[in-house]
Amino acid sequence: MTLLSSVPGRLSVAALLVTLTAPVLAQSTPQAGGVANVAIQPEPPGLMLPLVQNAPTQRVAGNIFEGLLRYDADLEPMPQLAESWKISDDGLTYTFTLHDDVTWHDGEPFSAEDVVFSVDFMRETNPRTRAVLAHVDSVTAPDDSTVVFTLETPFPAFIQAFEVGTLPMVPKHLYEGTDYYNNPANRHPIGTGPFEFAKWDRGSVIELDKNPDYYEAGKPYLDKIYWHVIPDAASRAAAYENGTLDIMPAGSVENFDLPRLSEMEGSCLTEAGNEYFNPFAMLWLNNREGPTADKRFRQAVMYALDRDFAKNVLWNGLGNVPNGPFTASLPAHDDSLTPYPYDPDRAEALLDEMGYDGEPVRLLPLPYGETWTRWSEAVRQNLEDVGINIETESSDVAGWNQKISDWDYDIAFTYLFQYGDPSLGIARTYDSDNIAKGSPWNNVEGYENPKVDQLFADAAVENDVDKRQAMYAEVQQILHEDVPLAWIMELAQPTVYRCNVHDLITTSIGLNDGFKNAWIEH
Amino acid sequence: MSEPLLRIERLALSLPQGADRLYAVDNVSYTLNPGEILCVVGESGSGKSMTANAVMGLLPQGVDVAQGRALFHGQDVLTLSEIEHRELRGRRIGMIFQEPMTALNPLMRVGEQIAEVFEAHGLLTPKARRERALELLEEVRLPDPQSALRAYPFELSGGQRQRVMIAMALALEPELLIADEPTTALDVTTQAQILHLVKDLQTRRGMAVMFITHDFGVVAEIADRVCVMRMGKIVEMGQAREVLEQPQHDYTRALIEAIPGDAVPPARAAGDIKPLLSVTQLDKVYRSSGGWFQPKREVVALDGIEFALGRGETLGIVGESGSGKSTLGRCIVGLNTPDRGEIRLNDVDLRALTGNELREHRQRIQMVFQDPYASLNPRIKVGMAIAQGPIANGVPKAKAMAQARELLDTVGLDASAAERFPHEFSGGQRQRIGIARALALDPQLIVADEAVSALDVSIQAQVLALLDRLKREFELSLLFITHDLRVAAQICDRLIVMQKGRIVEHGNARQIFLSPQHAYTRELLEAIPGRQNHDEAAPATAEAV
Amino acid sequence: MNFFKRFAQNRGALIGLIILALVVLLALLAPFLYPDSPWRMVQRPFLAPGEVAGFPLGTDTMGRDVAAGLAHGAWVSLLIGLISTVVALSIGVPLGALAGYFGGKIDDALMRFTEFFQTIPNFALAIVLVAIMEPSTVSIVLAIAIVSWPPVARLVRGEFLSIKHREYVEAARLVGQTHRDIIIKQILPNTLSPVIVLASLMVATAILLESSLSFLGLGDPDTMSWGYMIGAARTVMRQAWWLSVIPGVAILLTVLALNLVGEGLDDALNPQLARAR
Amino acid sequence: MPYLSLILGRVGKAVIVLLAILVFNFFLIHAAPGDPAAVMAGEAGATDEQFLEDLRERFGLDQPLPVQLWRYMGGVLTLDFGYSYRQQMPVLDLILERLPATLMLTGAAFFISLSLGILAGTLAAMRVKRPSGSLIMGLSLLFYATPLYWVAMMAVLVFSVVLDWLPAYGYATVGAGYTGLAHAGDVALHLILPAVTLGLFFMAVYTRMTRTSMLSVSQQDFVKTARAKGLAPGVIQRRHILRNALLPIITLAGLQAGQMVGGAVLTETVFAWPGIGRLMYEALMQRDYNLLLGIFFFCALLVILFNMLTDVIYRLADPRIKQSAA
Repeated sequence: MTLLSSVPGRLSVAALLVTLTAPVLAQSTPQAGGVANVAIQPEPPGLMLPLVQNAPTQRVAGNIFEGLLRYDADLEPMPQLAESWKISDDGLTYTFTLHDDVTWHDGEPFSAEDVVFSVDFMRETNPRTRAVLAHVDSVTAPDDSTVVFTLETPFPAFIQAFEVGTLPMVPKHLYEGTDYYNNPANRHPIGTGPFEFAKWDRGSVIELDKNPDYYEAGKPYLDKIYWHVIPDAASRAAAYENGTLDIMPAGSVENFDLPRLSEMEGSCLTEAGNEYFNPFAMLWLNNREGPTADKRFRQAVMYALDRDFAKNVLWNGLGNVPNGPFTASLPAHDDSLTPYPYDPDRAEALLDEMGYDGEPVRLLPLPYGETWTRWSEAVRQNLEDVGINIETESSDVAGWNQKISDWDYDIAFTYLFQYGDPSLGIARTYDSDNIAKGSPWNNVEGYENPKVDQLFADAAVENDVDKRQAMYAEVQQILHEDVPLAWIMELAQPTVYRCNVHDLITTSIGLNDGFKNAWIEH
Repeated sequence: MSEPLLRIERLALSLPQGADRLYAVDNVSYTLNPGEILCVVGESGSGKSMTANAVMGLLPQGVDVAQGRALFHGQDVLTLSEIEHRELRGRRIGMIFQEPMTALNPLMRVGEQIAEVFEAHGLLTPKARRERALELLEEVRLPDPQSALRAYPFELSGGQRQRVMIAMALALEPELLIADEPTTALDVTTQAQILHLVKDLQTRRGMAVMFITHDFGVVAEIADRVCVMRMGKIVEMGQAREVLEQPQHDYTRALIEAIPGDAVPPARAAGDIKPLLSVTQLDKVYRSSGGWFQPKREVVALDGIEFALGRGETLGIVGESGSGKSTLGRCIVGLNTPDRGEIRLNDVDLRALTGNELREHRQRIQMVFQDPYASLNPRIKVGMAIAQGPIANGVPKAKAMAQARELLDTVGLDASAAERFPHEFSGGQRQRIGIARALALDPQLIVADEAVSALDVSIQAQVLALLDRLKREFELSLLFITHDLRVAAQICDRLIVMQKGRIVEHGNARQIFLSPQHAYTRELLEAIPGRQNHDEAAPATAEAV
Repeated sequence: MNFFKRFAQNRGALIGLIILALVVLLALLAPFLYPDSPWRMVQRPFLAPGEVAGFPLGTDTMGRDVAAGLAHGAWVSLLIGLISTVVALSIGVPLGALAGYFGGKIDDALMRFTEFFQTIPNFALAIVLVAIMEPSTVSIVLAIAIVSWPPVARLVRGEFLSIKHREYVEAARLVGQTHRDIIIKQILPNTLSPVIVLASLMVATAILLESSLSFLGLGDPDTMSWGYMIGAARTVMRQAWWLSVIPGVAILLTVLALNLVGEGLDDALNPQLARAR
Repeated sequence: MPYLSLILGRVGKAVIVLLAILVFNFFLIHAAPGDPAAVMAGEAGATDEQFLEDLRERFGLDQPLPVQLWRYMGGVLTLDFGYSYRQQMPVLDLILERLPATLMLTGAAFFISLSLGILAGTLAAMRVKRPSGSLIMGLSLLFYATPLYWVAMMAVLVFSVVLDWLPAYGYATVGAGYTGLAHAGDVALHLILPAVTLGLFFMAVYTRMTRTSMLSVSQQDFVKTARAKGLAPGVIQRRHILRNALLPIITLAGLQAGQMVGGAVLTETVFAWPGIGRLMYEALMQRDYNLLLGIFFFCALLVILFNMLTDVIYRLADPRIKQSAA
């Protein structure tokens, strides 16, 4: 098999990226006015971000709702609704001072009581926030502009938990004492953000208006944002080409179309705004039964995968082939690990050694669009090339969720967010306490290693950076050897947009933090 | 007589390739004078309609003029352009067709269809057209012409529709009326009325009529001159009376003889009448039920039918369409179920039987059907078609097939016919096969439902003769259902006349012909075309229609 | 022989038959022409047709040989078309036959049942069925069959209704043939010609339906079909037009051929309709 | 009042069919793997036991199936189609919001396909052995055989991207703020591509059917009668042949009009038309049971309504029907 892993067409994109990956710095003074036309795919089911957590909702509603903090590209906290914050030396008390003169879109003042209510609200409705808040002993509002979180144990990652998706602010005056899910405000969400909900023609367009009373003077710059719902990728691309759309967030452009669209005149591409979530594509390998229960088989899978091919052909050279269980953007990442090379012979040798007899192995692709389908075809081909007998099972999102949650798979695609800290994004995947049916996001592969459990638990509450780093390095080495699952790619989240849109992405969650700073050069 | 209105000169019309002969019409010449009725007579496939179609410019696709001329007022109409021809059609030559059921547009009101004739030639105002249409309907003596004007064709009876057709054809007072078998599909009494109407109109308007028919009875009724065609050629032509009385050509003679013209059945020996079948108090009502809220409609098909049939006897059941005669036949063979009454065969009540017993008795009654084309499964070989009855009743296949070959021989076909498919046979031959099939189960009674109606007259006679012979040979009883009194006269010992589900007269066939008791029977007899010419004994009252 | 002569007289039908024969040939020869899996990534992606020798139709987004995909896809598309039609016939023909033959309550019940399936929009039902059974060749075939049998049932019922009163059927009843024999031996063979014509069109429709499902991502992930090829190529239509055009033309030609053959069959089986009486 | 009783009868039957469809669909949908709770949990990016239980309780999924069915049917009988928790809206509102777009699209496509199809079929029938007739039939065969989505993709490419004559997607120009006539014009412009694309296939169907039907009607006796009257060919074609030939097309068109509503998924997807087909597909993918059932219900209802309408039209077109009971 002769496979050329780099393609001329793609190389130029890679070259282009070098100049574009850094967040575009404001070269001139922002201009007010203008309208942003943005693609949104798929259509969000609702915009009440505190209740609906899927990706398109986060993307649109990040303009309406706000969290206490934002995070820069290095995941350092920045002020948002909290003007300043203080962490006690023992790491147990977090004190936030809120911004003055913040009002909800309906004119009611925003206060510390709202923050306390929001914490309770999110604890009740959102499992991820619930997990993060597990370490919190109490939340109090000593005065209108001060909120104090008291923790039971030190939890250094806690400061990463105040972005808009994890802890959005919920208007207490509208939700207190109501049935959250049937609250009429869900259909006209009220937040504190730079843009207000205006109108939603379901199936067509979501319209957001500038919040004229926004507390940061002069912002936002844009008058309006239109989120266009166009289900077909080719149609979306056509809409960008003919100038109807200005901004194509990650996921709205098929990877194969990226070079073409980004090379259009006046078109820019950035990978920024990916640092916080940093989606990490993996193959769940069922550690419980079948050939995948054998470590040698799992290692063989790692050797069999041509990850560079996938990166170059399927992802246009964007993203990163990981060397182990931690993504490279995490401070705790161990650079010394050697990645598994593409080595079909080693893979075959390992399979021979374990005595793999051609037992069929099911492969469950991720039903998230063309690229993922193609990827599963490539993976199938890679695995078949080393003699693994693959049967692809197809399913839609619901079926995929069900199968993963019920552990009814042999090899399955997934990707997981990192949330800026190993204790939030990574530990959940390997910790044996986290083995439970019913969730596609926990230790689904069924990996059990007390040593790993212990290291993750200790590192999470370790305030000392160096000690923590050492623990994480050890974990990475153990996992690298055990291969509980196959790490296939750190995904890029490329945004394609017109170059006259400036300051589009200024934080580590990218467009999800809204268009507060964005402005259009006329 | 001056210049002929229409002169056909050495006309030949070619058939498309693959037809059974080269020319539909071959070297045909005749003339039609003004005010004259010319009957063109022939059996199916004789090409009798083709000349008329050529004159009208309505030849079917694939049929073309090969030679000759057709001079209408001295002008060759075969060379006219489509537009010129259109001017001729309807205006100077009118035409009526055989099937009144299909010859009118089902979606247009009668009045509109008549008015269309004027419209086609750009005559009159819409209002005047309507008025003319009404007058025409009155002229063709349609009952209630006012409402007929607004009626759709399906709301009229066959005879009424044919009157509408005539009204349409006469709308522009053409000099020539071409009538293509206009009475063939009609009941006999209706036929008489229509013939009368045509004759009457022809006399009053002094137009020429080309009347195409297969029936010499009709010729006798209406023709001034007659032209007999066979296989595309004219075999004989002359004054009607001369041809009828002294046919020169054998074929003409055969045609005239084949018509049971002598419409009085011969006296038959009253054989040994042991009853085979007896029917008592048979009732049958057809109900259309259309669901929960649908109004029900009822049609009485049989109303207190009672009669008996002896062994070896031939009983004719005569009636017009809707008389219930077919329903009666179907009830007796078991294809329909009567609502009430008894049907006893050999003194066993068939209606009380079930299962195998019923099957056994049912086999004793077999049926010969009307349509020789529909009564044989096109995908089953003839031998099998005959043998499948015995096979279904447990006879080994080889034996049944051997018997089938014998039966084919019996009905006058070659035994090798068993290996062929029905489409390889002519209508008459198929009817013979149908008879063989009925005989295969060794029945005691054969119900023949219009068994010869679809056949040409010459074939009719042969099949009737065959039935008669077989009846004797196999000691069969025959229940002969027909609308055609002439046919009934030929074969039946006794007759039942039915009207609207009731038996109106019942008796010896000869008796009924000679002295009908019921008014309806008389009406039927009088309506037989050409009867008065041959049977001086019957009162000539056809004019009274 | 008459039948073939009549069929051959229709030039379109003959062309259709030739195209169809070529497609079948391609499908049959696929394992020999391209013994490797059509999924195999064998060259650079996005090779235009003829750009590199040995890849007359180029390569797709992942460097797989389009020609190999086309050949193997012919097999799958034809098979799905054929089998789903056979399944649909095996549902529709008996139901229609029973309804038409027995009439009355049985007819009523069976026709309600048929109407019921016609009341749910076809394509929607097919999508739901495939989604529920999860995409696989079996589920796709079943779904297509389930949505396409009602017209068969209606056609067969109509034919039975008209034929059951033919005199030869009544004659068969009179000589004591059983209902089963009458249905199978007397009536069914005479309903075949319209059913065959319909079936040839159904194969065509099934191929289109399969490709539509594939387009929505509801294809069998393990089989290379034409519909899959178009679906997979739709996002790269602008970069590599041939990836959607080649299988598109293949579907078009096959469906066209099936239609032409269907028309030819119609003419040949119903000569009285084809020609003026 | 035979009409009234007829209508009552049809309505009665329709209600039974609708209820049967509801039950059938209910079990069909619940047979699918996964449930809305799983989907929402999956999308939330995290989940735990409590979250799933909350969701299932809200969706009523914690009840046994028959109880769920009973509750649902009870709701439907009072015209309550339930609540889409996922979309946070009552199902009825969601459907009514999207239905007009679909009706407009399918209505336009239906009109285009029917009128052009009949026109083309008539022309083809009149020029049966001539090249122009063959050309029409060839084209219609081509439209018939081309996959719909392929046509759609090509249409977008040619008319929107390359030529830039027509909008590529959507229902109206976003943010244009048109009102009144300008809005109607804008919508009409957006409608052209999807309607024509969707209509092409059906146009081909009607073309072929019209031609066949006209050719067979032209063999009938009354056509010969009309010619014998001396009527001009055009009048014969129009008044006698076409009118009779349209009868079977009415039946077919009625059947297809209903089917179109739920069958426009592909067109709606490619052209981002905010219709009910897309909503259905999304509801299916998200296991939004109430919504999906509601859409199916409305689709079936439309099919039934169209069938009734067809009956009425057929009755008007064919006087014979009034007499013989349907």
